[in-house]
Amino acid sequence: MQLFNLALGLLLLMTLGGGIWRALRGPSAADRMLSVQVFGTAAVAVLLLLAQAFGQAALRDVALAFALLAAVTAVAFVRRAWAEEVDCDPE
Amino acid sequence: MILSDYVAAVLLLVGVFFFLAGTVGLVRFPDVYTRLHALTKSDNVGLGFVVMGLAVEAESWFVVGKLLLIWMLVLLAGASVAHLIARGATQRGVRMWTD
Amino acid sequence: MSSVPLFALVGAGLFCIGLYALIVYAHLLRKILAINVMGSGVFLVLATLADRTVNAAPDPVPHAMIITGIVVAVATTAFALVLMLKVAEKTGRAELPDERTG
Amino acid sequence: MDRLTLVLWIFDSVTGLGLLLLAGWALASPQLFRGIILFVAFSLMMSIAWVRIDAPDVALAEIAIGAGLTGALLLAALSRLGDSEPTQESMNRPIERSYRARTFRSLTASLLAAVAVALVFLILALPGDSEGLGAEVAASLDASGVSSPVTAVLLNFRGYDTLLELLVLLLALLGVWSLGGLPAQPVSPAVLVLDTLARILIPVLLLSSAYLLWAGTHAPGGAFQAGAVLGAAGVLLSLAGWQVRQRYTGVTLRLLLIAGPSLFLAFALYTIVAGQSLLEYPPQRAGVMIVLLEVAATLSIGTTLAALFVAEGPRNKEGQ
Amino acid sequence: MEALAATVSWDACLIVLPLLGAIACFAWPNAAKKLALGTALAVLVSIASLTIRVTAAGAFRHAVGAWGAPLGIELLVDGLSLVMLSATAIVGLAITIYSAGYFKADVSSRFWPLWLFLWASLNALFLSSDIFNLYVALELTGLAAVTLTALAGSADALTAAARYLLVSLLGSLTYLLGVALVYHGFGSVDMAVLAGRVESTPVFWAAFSLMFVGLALKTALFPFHFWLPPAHASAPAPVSAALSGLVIKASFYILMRLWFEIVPADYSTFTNFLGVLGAAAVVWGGLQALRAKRLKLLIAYSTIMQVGYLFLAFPLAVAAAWRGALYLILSHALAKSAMFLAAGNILYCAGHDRIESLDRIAQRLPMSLAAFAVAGVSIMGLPPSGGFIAKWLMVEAALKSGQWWWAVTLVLGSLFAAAYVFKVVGYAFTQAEAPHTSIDVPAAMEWAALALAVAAVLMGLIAPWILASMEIGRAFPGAAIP
Repeated sequence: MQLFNLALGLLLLMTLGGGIWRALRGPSAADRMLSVQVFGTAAVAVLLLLAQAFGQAALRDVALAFALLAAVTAVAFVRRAWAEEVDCDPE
Repeated sequence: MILSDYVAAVLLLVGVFFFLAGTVGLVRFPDVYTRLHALTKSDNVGLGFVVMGLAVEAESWFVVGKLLLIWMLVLLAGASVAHLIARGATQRGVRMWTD
Repeated sequence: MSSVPLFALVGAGLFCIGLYALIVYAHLLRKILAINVMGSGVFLVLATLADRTVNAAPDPVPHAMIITGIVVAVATTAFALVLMLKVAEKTGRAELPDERTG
Repeated sequence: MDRLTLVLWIFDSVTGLGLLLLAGWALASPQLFRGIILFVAFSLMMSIAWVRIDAPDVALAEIAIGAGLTGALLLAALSRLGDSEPTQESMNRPIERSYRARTFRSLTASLLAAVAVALVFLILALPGDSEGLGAEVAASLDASGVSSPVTAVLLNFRGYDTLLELLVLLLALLGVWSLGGLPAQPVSPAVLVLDTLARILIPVLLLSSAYLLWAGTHAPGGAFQAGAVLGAAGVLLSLAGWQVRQRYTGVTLRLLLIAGPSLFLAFALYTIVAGQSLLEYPPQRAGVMIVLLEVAATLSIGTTLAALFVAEGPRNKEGQ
Repeated sequence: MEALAATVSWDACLIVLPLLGAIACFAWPNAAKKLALGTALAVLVSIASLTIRVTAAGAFRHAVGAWGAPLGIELLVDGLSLVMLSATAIVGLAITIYSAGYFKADVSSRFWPLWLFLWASLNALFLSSDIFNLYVALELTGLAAVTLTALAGSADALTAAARYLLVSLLGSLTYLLGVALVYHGFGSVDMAVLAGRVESTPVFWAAFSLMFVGLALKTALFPFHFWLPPAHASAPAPVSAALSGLVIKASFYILMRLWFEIVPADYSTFTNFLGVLGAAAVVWGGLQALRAKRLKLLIAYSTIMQVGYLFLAFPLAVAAAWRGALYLILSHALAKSAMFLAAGNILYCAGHDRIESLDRIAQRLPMSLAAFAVAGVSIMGLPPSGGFIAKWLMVEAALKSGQWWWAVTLVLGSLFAAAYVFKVVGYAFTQAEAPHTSIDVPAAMEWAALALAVAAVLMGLIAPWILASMEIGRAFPGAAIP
């Protein structure tokens, strides 16, 4: 089961690549922000899987903090940075 | 492996599948609204299944409670942020993809 | 932990990447990001090596040092950002003039 | 077991590679906004790395401070930067392409590559079985008053560092205020969804902060993580457009800001006058005193971080 | 009361009291000036008591939290730290008195807490024997210095402060990377423990190089000096005095400590390289000072030159050279602060500091000009000043050890110094083409500058006593001169 959890964690880690691709590609600021959201959720899942695999309860606290703070960053984006961003890349 | 292990494994696999689907959507879908859709649905459902899978194996109710709390938080934040982003995008005149 | 201190090597890499960006880019916000990346690199070196002990438990002293370092980093970053905004307000550019001479 | 090692090795390699790539992309990004987003992703990845090197305390601090607050700070600063028009141009300006600039860049790059290679060799040459101070910490842990080794180091064994660190935080805020602070943000119209989100999230943040503080005595957590989560609550409040009442921004604010450092300093002064070593805890009361110091420190850290985010300068008459 | 005075750890007071003062100034901005003056006096009492104790009972270590190294942090009080602490106290007191008149009300309430933070962090730095604790102290010092620089508020000052902040952060991170390697190579961050463990391995030398580069950056050793002139020239005058007189010495002090305590053996290639950099700093700083159009910029370049002298002690490598370097730190701290304070008076009175338009400043501010000239005596190294003793020791060390070229550098530096000091004094007597109005300078500001300058000269007269205090608890490395 440990191996299984870790393998799934690895798989999720790889899917983060998709998020990064979207963050790089854009084109709009909203797209980039979305990708960070995906990143956050997937990372929460990875942390939970690691917590189970290694029996480290503390990692669930890390995941909790992750979930909370990701929301704060996203709100900061919506309320502050977005207003000023030029919404398209010169691609 | 006992039965609960199998149940957990299946739930986890389903969860990861949703994550994968969400990521594919994020990469392939044509505009911000469709991507938003792919992402929020699949991610939250994906995390939900992962949480369920882990809850089956959890050592105590406290852990189950914490797992559920984390999921609820992600749901709440994900839904609100998705709404705010979609709203913001509409207000900024990001056009919807039409074929 | 693995016998190769992989993350320490990554830390060294981050330090150098950050330093390169700090030197090459003119915009202050980029420089502030670069300093943060460098800091992460140093912390990684510190923590990875703390995990190379003979017994299983990692050394807690470097972890405490890193937490100290992270707090120092956020404090200086916050101040640096406001300073950058003030520079931009006064000079119209968030950049430092004639970087390479002086 | 073999396969487990392999999976872990791949996991670590992917994380490490991801870190390097994200850092590079974040710094080289032609657009600042994209750079910041990638930097936030980088910080998230960092916390996975912390978990992998057995540093859950650091992972918590990185999440709360590195990814969360630094990300919010950067985004807020970027939005204010956009206000001044000429900056907008220089912001997205590509880097210089002249011959001289290119030579300079490639020289720097090769020099740093050499430094990187040297560092790699050195790290590989370090002894693999360094003891560190783990044994000493374990031996004195019982006398420290707490059972979490990291908290014992932070608040007791190296509590003096922590005192100075609290002061760095306060000093940064003083610095921001002495620059005159930033103009107040225009009050954005209230959004129902955001308001609801804040109403639910803020109590959860406060509870989590208290939980992390409590957990810190025996498990990963402690004043800094708790303070950062508390600060995040303040940041969210400010983002949701809630105004703090005028009468709380004067003396009350200052008292909250100095609570942690002053309690620490009062303790230091007591030990000086009593002829003891600086910051020496009486062994039987160390636990209680550490908790008290941590509570005060959490309040101050949270308030300071939130004030650093708002960065508007004190609103009372004498501070300007 | 006497019993209390005997048990109180005055070294800890030097850290805790100014910190409490800083927080009190922050909490009660209206009373900040009085609180700061009170704190300065309290610090003075502490340093005097500490000096008495150390002179009587010798150097000692103070285990913070009673844990002791390697688990806890230790403070170290010996002759070296005592000299640095005293210099800080003397210059600090003068700056405090000066600033009470210099700053207008609105800036004043911001200045005091920052200044006391800087003072406390310098004291903490000079007392620490723990290389990680030194990192935290360095960050505190750097941040306080930058906030004070930015206090001037002009575009120049803000830009200079931003550059200074980045350099300062880069310096401390590089230093921290070195600390990380040292910790893992040798399992401790306490200097005394490290002294017993460190071997001359590649890991140690790499770590030391990193720490060295970080600290040299903060000390503004040539060619890392680029950030210093704009910062020191555009900061408010009392801040410039603190930056040039004290702050850059802080990182050099750490370097010196590391060199004395833990570096296993010295290597002449490395030390000669440092000597070359030092010599380059002397020449470059001297030339730029001569070319400078503004008085504060001239003084800032003179600082770069003086930093160059300090690095000449590495290749000379005999105890006398180190005595000279430390003496130079002391006398330069006093003289350079005096110069900046005098320049501040001129700026305050005339509203500008363009050297060629110093319209008969000798008549208007005779005391300040005298302060500048008297401080110049020490900077040039003329007898009987402290600067003279310092240079004498170093030149003697150079000649006796057969490295006459370093002696030439030192003499060349004195010639440069003489040239730029006389240039300023010359313009001060002449009438400028465009006369300007002048504002009266508060007497305390003039006296503070003059007192420091006179102290820098008188230091030469009590040389034996100071030289004896320097080596309490630790003899400087290197052979005695035959």
